[in-house]
Amino acid sequence: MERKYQINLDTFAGPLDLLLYFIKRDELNIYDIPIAKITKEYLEYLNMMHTLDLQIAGEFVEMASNLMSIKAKMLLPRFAEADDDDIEDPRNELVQRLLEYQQYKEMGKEMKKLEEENISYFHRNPNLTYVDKNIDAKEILHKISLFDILTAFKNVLDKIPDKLIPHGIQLDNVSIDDQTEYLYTFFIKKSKVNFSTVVKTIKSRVVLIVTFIAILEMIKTQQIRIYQADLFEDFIIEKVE
Amino acid sequence: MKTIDINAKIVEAILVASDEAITQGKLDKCLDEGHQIDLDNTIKYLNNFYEKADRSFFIMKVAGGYLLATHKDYEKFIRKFINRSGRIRLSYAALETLAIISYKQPITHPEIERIRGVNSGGVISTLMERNLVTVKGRANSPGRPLLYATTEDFLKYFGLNSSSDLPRLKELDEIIHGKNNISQKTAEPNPIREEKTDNDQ
Amino acid sequence: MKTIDINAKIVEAILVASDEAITQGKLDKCLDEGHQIDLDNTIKYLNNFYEKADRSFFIMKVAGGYLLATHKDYEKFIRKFINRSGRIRLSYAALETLAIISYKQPITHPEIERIRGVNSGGVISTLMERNLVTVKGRANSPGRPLLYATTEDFLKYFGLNSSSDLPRLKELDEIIHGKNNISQKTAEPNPIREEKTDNDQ
Repeated sequence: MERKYQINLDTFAGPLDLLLYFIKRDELNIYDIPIAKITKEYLEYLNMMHTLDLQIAGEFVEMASNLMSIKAKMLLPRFAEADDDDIEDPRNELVQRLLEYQQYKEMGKEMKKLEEENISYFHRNPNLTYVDKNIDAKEILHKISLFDILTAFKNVLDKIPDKLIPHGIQLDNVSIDDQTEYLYTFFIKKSKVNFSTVVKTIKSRVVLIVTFIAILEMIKTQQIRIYQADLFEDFIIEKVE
Repeated sequence: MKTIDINAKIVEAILVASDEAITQGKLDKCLDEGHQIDLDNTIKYLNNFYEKADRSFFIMKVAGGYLLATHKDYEKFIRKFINRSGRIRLSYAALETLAIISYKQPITHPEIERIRGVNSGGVISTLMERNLVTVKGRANSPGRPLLYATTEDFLKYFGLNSSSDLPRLKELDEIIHGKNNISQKTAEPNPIREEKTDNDQ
Repeated sequence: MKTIDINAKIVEAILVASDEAITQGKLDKCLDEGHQIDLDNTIKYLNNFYEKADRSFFIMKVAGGYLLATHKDYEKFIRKFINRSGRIRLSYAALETLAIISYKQPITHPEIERIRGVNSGGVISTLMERNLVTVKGRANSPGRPLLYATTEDFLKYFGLNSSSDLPRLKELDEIIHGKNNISQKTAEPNPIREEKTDNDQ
């Protein structure tokens, strides 16, 4: 073999990249690839990788069989003799893929230049702690990707043993915390709510009592205050800002 | 205007480019052997310059060192700008809770806390305030705790029709471990191509 | 030194306080009725001042607007400060994958792999970790695969004003004749992207 492989073995991003290398090095016509020649070179390369005990990715092997199949088709007399335009050249699909891939590879090189030009600049990175309550979902989500959410979920799951993932029934599920939570739901849109509104939907006595304790607790911790517009009027619960 | 001291410019550049407060110790680590900068003096020098030049920012001393900050007068504009551009980030606790609610909805508060292992009331109400999470009825379990779910806004933002369109854990695995979506016919494990820095081509 | 214009100070304050590029539109929304600031002129004025005052930073036009950035001279110090001593450049594999995503976005993982002809999970996850690429919904095709797109950090990283400033995808003709001098046949029209014409890098 006169071919000297002065190539970094790990340089190729994939089989298409490797084929483009052969085409370029040997100055082959990409529209008329000598398939036997290139298949041979390709297989030699894989062999060499194998000899050197390098792992060969599945795609490289897949491409080898693809090349051999094209080569076989090219040998069929039907193709060799036909001038007919409607018999498709078995190489076409590969050529199209190579050309498309080549375009992005070239663009990647252009981007490398941009990266070089810009790598030394650092943009302002402020330490921000401003928080405004009146912003909507869209404005927060702007900085979060679904990937972040999924990753966060996975991290949570990773922290707990499977068996501990709860499902279902608890004996007594209502706590002061729950009802504090429940009260807060009224404060999403408004800062005030009538006591009667809060208790209207509560059917269970236990829940009612716990809700009441929660209100007292919240007054004590100054999360809310309570007042009456007039004697015997409904209580108004107001969130303390 | 005179050329400013190179040391002051180094400190200034770090202040601009990093969100972490600068301290003498951290500064020392950035400098070559023998190169010394007195941070406190440099800060004084810079602040003096900013004041004389009537800039809208100054260097603030915070718990962990020095940070670039803007004067109070501009707070109004900045707030508006930041809110518009969505610079407000969720805390990690909030993100985690949001993730649990997204994937397990509808879910009760106690259940969320059992998964997270910590009290989550504050976080849930933050998420509700932000309109990311909403109450979707009550569970049938005793006490009938509230059920939380993500809002329409949340799904709409990510272009999802329903919460079942969320990425699946399996897909995360595929992304992280580079498992192939293309059929992998051959048995050879695929070495994940890692970032090589710079080679020819 | 003379007192600087209040409008310039407002813009400067926003530049200092935000990592999001400022645009005329975004600025307008921060101002009261009747208050107008010509952003481009103000930026010129500020940049002129920073240059004369020999500051270590300037205002860069990027990602559709303006951002504060440090001059190249301070890279070494900043890198050390933010603890990224080595310049972590993207590999060619990552760059070519980014090229595909930026031109075809939103695009699925299998489609990326079809073009590259190689497993791309590792590369995509690196790009996501560096926040250059993000998930944007799902395709309606069978299996509803996730769709990937580039981020604003992507624009910042490459110093691009918008994704239309990306290097043009070269005509096949050009690649073949220009680079490889291999082919005689005229290249077929490029089926991948028609509308890119401006090449200004």
